[in-house]
Amino acid sequence: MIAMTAMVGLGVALYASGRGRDRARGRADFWPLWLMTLGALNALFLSNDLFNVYVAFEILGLAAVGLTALARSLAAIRAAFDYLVAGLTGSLLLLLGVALAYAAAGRVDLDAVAELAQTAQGRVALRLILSGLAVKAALFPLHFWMPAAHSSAAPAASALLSALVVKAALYVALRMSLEGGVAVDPLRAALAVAGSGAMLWGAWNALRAERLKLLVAHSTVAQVGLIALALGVAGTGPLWQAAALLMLSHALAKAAMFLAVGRIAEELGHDRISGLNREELRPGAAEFAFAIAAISLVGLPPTAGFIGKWVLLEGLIEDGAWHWVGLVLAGTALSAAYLARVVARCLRGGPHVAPGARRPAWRAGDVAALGLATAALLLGLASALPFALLEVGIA
Amino acid sequence: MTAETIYLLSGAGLVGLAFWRLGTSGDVIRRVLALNVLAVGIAMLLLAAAQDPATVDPVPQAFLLTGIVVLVAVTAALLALGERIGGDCDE
Amino acid sequence: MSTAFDILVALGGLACAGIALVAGNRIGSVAAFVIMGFFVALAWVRLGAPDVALAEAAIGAGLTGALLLRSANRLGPVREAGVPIAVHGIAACLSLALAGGIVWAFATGTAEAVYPSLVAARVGESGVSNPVTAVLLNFRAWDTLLEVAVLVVALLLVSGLAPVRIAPAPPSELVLPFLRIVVPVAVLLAGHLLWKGATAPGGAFQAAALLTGGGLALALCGLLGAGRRTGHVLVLAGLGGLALFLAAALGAAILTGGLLDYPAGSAKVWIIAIESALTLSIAAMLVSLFLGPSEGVRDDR
Amino acid sequence: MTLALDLAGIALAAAGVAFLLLAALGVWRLPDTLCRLHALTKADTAGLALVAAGTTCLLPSAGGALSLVLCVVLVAISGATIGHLIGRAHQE
Repeated sequence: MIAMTAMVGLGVALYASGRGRDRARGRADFWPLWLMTLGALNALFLSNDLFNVYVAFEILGLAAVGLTALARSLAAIRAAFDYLVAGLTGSLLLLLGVALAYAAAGRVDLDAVAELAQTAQGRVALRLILSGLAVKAALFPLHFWMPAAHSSAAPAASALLSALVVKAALYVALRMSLEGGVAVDPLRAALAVAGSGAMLWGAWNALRAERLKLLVAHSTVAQVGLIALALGVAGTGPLWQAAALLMLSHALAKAAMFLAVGRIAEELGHDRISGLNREELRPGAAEFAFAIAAISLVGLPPTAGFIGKWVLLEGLIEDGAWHWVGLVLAGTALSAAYLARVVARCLRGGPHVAPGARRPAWRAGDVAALGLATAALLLGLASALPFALLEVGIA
Repeated sequence: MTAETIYLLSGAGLVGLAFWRLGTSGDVIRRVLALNVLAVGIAMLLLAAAQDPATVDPVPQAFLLTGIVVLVAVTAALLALGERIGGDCDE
Repeated sequence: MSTAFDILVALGGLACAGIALVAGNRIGSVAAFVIMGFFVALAWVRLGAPDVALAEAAIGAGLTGALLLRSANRLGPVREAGVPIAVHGIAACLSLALAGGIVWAFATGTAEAVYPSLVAARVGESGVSNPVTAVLLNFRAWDTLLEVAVLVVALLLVSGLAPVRIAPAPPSELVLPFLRIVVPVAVLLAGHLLWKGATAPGGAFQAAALLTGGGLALALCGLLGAGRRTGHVLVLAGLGGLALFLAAALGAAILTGGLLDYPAGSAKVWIIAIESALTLSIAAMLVSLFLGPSEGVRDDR
Repeated sequence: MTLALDLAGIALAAAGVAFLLLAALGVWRLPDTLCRLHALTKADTAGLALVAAGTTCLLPSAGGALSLVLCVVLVAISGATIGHLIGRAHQE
């Protein structure tokens, strides 16, 4: 219901991007997996029952692992195995929580969450479910599997994984937090603490990353942390809308970023950050898309990332929660720093570029990346729309 | 001691064993085994919780049937991946 | 007396799980896992869940065991870097704490389940009298639909990886007569279980497990052609089940306005039709999951 | 009559269990594969058949007896085949 419409729109956008990339590679296996991923996501967003969520996660997890393994290199398969083990552990934790929820409340639909929060057993169940979700969303102490999986997959696959699959778990967490009411506050606090840890740790690793894809993957850890923090401090107040908006904008921007990185790597033949400013190649559309996505992730004014952060900060300042404000700002500064490493090298011009430099040709991948990045930008300009949708969702 | 309590304890024991193995082993088959044992333990807990002297609740049983088939599918996928990386999943 | 039996079964299951997880010998640990499956199935019969027990014995222990044996053979002996004792200790403490917490939470959480009365009230309308089948294919058919989708995704993943196919051994003189008896009996029993599932323990999953067993026996003896045709037929059968289930869901939605909400009165026909298709398709998918992709799939790449 | 049936049932089942225990002991103690196979296949099939017969005496019903007979026949057939296969694999 809630973010559904927007997410489907995103899926369609990814469709175009995927098609562009895959015609180039000629991989038939991508399509069914892609379809299954989107199908599972839709099932997940629509379900109102914890066991449905478990089965949908299982489809999603397998499809995501299939996408990771598509790259076929040993590193990718190793990452896929670790991913599947982590994902299955997460699902089983979730299932354990569901079983306990059944024992404590006698039913397993999402409406039972409020009832669960009343009893100690129910809170244990919620804790188990949340830790399962945290594994799936790669939240800070449990993110170990994620950078490898996301950075060794093919670009179209990582775009799907990072933009959508990770969000699925966050979405369920959001639903539970909304259903749970005031009684789940300690859990929210834990979420916020883990989120801030993730933000700093992911940003630190992204600052040190040698390869572009790894940087983007670590940046996902950091951004997931930011969203979890927003979820954690939001409670049932209006702030949760900021978290939802951050989710959407991150989905768009991160998909754009991974696709752009894929295109850059295709043109350059590598994705080492230190080798980005080669002289014989002019910056192309992909670099431009990367820059826009970066702006949205950092949260500069016209983008949805900015609106999300702004609403979040405003709410936090009103509540006088200065330590959270500081953390969010620190995270923002760090993300600006690590993204600037890339953007500064991407958008060079003038004397650095040799006069006879080749201009990269336009490909469908560029269009997709640029389109998604623009969508992230437009989402910020027209942010009244998602807020209106979110209002409908709550009603 | 009723049957429920006994199987509750044994289910919890299975879950504990599985988590311990999962945390300490890097071997493909051991990990897969641990995950399967974990699922069996959870199933045991769920069934023991569904146990009620008067009636037997069919809904958890249906969950478990679904869960068993899902698990065998995931196990097949895990093993196919594991065979490709050739045994040890530690670096 | 029965308490002693319960304790024995529970301890047996735990002991086998322990052996399966620590044994250095691969075959031994898989064997222990399979035996654990049978202990667990016994336990579930004791807990009043014969449907699940059947499925666990056939799929959880049998088929998973076969899969594990296959991989154990291919992977060779356990290779494992020793983990420091401290890690073992920490993991053990955490696991113990978790298990303790679970025991406490489950033992004290005694909410009245809301489902039995709901199911009991409506099992008459569902078209079948076995409540488990009613839940699986009528009240919560959505879960079952998603589950078949899980199988399809797993099949996609496995066939994309193109693992080594099993090279069947040439059947010896005693094996052929054995198969001539066992495979037809398996098919017959599968049909029986499928039909009986409407009123008694049994149903599509258990029947599919039996068919899978028969199919694996044939395939391992090289009698189920390893060629591209059979592979395609199996995959098509697998996808066909999902397609039919989806078509049924949509058809029911058109007829009654609710997804998987069968028309009143004819629910049993719908359920039996879906179950039969599911039996064939699940069996086909499980066999293909075990055997790996057909040659045709590999040629495409 | 019932008493006699019960007694016969218990005796048969006990004999069956004894056979099964012997089979297990054989697998555990005997030195090589062929010897173990020898202990396992015969004692196992006989043990199961005896236990099934005992059960039929204790809980007489036509349908139950039929399923048990089917069960024993299937185990006997597969036991023989598996024994044969293991033996062959051992010789190669």
